[in-house]
Amino acid sequence: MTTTESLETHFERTIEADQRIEPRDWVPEKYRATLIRQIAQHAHSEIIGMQPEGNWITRAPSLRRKAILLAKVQDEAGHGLYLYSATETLGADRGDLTERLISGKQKYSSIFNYPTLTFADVGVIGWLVDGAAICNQVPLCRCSYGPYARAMIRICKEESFHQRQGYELLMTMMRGTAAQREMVQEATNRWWWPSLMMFGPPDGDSPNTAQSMAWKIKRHTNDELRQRFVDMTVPQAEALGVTLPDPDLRWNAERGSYDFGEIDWSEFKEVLRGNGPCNAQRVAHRKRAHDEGAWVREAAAAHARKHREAA
Amino acid sequence: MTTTESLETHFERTIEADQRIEPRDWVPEKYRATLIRQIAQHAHSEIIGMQPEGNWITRAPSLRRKAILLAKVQDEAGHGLYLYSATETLGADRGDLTERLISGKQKYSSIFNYPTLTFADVGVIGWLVDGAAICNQVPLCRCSYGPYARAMIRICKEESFHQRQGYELLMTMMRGTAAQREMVQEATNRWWWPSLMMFGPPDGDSPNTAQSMAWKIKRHTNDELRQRFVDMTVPQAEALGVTLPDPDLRWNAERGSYDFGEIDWSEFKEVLRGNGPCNAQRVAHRKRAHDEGAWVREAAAAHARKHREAA
Amino acid sequence: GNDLASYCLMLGDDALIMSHRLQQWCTRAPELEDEVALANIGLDLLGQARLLLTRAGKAGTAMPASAGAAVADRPEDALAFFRDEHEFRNIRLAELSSHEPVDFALVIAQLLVFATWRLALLRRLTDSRDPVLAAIAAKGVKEVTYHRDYAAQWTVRLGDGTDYSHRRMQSGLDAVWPYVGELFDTHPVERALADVAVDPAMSRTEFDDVLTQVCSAATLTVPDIPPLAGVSGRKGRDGVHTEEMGFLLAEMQAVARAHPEATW
Amino acid sequence: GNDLASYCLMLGDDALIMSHRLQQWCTRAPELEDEVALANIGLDLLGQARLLLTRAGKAGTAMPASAGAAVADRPEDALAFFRDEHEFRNIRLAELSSHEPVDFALVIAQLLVFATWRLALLRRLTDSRDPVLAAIAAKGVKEVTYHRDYAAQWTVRLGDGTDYSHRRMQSGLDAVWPYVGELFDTHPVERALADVAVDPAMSRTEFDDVLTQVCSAATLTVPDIPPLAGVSGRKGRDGVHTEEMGFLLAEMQAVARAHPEATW
Repeated sequence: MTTTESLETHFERTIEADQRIEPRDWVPEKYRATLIRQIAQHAHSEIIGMQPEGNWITRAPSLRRKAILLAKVQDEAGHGLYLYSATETLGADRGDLTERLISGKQKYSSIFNYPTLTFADVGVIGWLVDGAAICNQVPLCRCSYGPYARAMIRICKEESFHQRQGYELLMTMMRGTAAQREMVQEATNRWWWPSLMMFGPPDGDSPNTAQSMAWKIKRHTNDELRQRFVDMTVPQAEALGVTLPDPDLRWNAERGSYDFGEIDWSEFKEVLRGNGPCNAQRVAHRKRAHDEGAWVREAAAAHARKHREAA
Repeated sequence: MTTTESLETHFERTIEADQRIEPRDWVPEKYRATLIRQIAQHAHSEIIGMQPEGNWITRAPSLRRKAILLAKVQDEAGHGLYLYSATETLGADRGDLTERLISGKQKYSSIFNYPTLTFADVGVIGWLVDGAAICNQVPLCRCSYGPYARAMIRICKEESFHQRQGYELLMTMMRGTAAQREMVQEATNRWWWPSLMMFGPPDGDSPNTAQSMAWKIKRHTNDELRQRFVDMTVPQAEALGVTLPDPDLRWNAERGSYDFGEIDWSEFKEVLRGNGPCNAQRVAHRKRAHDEGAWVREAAAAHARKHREAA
Repeated sequence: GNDLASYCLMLGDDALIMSHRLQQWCTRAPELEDEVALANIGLDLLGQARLLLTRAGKAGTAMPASAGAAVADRPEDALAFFRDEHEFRNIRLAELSSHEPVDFALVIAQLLVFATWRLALLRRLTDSRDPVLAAIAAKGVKEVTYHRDYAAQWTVRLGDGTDYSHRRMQSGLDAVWPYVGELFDTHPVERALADVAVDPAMSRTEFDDVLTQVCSAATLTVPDIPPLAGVSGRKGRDGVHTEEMGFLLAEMQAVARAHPEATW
Repeated sequence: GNDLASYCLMLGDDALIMSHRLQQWCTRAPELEDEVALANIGLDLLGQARLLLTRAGKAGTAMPASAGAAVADRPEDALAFFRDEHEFRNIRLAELSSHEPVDFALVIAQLLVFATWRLALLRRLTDSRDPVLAAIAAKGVKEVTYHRDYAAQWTVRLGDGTDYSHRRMQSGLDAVWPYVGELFDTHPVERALADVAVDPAMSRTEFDDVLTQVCSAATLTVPDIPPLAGVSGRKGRDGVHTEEMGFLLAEMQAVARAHPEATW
């Protein structure tokens, strides 16, 4: 009991001093569970997020864009790998987490439950979805748990790169044909509101935020981050020449921020509950790939066993 | 012994009198075996022949052509059905024949081991391949075995229709763009020689012909039919405006027929031996469809059993 | 006017895309009899699509700009081969791919739902004030009755066949069910065309009755699975499709688009 | 001259089409590590394709007429997206589809054969009198060495893994083997470009040695299956492809062709 108390004190002091918790350090079970869940969910999001973009690799209309897109999707697989590794430092197991993903026990970012309908979606995902992800993730680079914070530093660097590439694709398309400009506008219309929902429910409806902030896993509330994203994105939309689909969007000089319209939280909740346009498809696709890879993983394990025994 | 002799005499007299053998009639085992093999091979050809043409249904460039092609491929499935039924009147079993097809124990027409590479192939197959098939099959309408002869009457009628549709497609394409005309010429170049090979080896190399002709299963030799096809086709090519890829092709006024160049029998033998461009693909495709249908056929059988038992 | 054209596109695109999915079964069916039947159904729907797209053209649908000169007098081809994905108006159920990986239970479930729904629509449409639509519907009723019966018979055989086929057939129905809700959404175009179009919402009870009967005979459970959402509420009828649609169109349109000036 | 352009197309198309087949594995690999590896190999080959198609353009390959104005200054895109099937010069091995139905053993066998062959070619090509080709080859050698090693490692793991994986891997090799013969046919263009191109026939022994070694370590049998015939002797290098190629190109080219005047 005394040991636990002193461990707990040590943990709390480390957090308070803004120092990093490392794998060897004692942590409260709820801190561990919260982190595993959050990092796993983040890892799952990277892996599921490969699908909507991967959908366009074989059809990318220039070889340069094809290479950029393929590299981006590959990076996402890499991010998934780092993040699953980070959960392993907390005692989780990758196979077990994958099972939780494909059985629907763990979530991933709801944004990936929307379909990608034209090649412009590739650019808009880079611009808006990666943009929102960065807003969410930059503060995580200072997360109290060391391995997660370090993974986030690397991931954020790559995400910014992706975001610029997405924006650059849109810039090119906006300088192109009328059909291309329409595609960009139409994709923006579809992705804008779901991007705002990426920050999660409004602060009043987000019961876990307080504890996560106390533990310095989270540094800002959902609404703070959402506002930051809007303020960052509106001028980008203007530079691009697209209209954001919100008639209530306007500069509020008093607040020094943009006011924006009401989010349709009922849609958010439906998608979260599994009833978005692609939830079933995304999980089924991942499950199929996992199931169809089972014999390959078994073969690799059998081979490794033989090899060890022979050595 | 005496019975067999009288049965045999009866069989021979029927053949001699150009009358039909019917399922109830006694026939020599070799006649039965020859017919089963020939009709099964013909049925297999209809079924495998669906693949090269079926390959273009989803890509047909007009809805009218799509409907014509789909109906044609459906007719081929229908022909396969009649012909398998005809073998059943001789005591064969459809499932067993299908096994022989997918295990490579029975052949089908070698022509279907060539790929269809452009939409013009659909027209050229109608014109040349169906044209050659008709030359082969019209005499079979007078075959000594009744059920086969009657099946051939129906099949030949439909094949003539297909042949005219193929030719009409080519006519339309030849009146079209330069690219379309090139496609037709190029497809003609690829299919001409394989079509000539459809009549089988030269008479000198065709050991079974004599017996089949004696039994009035076959009515003309391979070379006779081939010559008939060439004589019929050359004027059609001229009307179409395509060149047949044979520099030795010319009218022989003395014979009242077209002379034509040497056929590359080594290619024919290679394809027959299984080494054509599509042999493995065609059989594997048929095998996969059959294997993947197994559970469906089992379910239907199980349901029928339950139904019978309940009745 | 324009609403009539849009309505013809909806019904025509449903038939065109569903026909495409059946065409992809060609040479893949479990028995030759099914090869013939699936092709037959595909042909019927293709025929309906041709009539309806032609009618859409006559009713004033704008022809796609990329359709070459040769296509101008064949509106059915201009519309089938030169529209872009977002211009197609079919319900998303028709897009579902069942042939790769091969899943006979899925195509049967898809066809059962599609044909039961379409039959109910076409029956009502025989009373349309538009004589062309009424005639197309009358012809279609006979065809689609056969489609529904074919699918229902297989549903029963598979549902009440082996344990394995029972599981497969139930999975097929479950996979198709999220696409059912959309079929009965009343579209503004349908509302605007009173007496000409039919309101699909009116046929929901009939549909549920048939499905309940078939499932009961097949010892299957009518699924209780919520409908697939749209994107901001926009679904197939609004030109918002599934991710499979782009691949389907790439294949269907490739040859026609490579030769925009050609006639075939 | 024109032979050089044709030669660059051959090597470029091999890489482009093989890369496409690897791209189709994206989100389907058995492990994340393989997801990363297959994408990486696809990217390397895509990079090689871009350099080689660009070189083909500079060496005087005629640009396809249907390529819009915007594409004129990007020959790699004009050639990739606006050539028709018969203008592609890749060997048929690269066209083999392995992702639908999903077959990891098949893609590994395809990659093992492709990379072993290409590595032998590129090694010799580093001595080409054409400095651009020599430089592309030198870069490629490093990349393709990794591709070959990756495929060889999996061949061994699967061949010497479980009984089931052994059977699958042997089937994969058997399925690929008919496409091997074509790889070592000397093409007239290669003969005409002495000191610039390499004669693939020279690499057959090296190829056989590597395959024998890998198969031996994997407890597999080097297949003894005759090569796939061409059509009147014409094969991939002559623009005569397998039936899968048309579907591959329909997908790859759909968006680019829908917008011929666009830049991306």
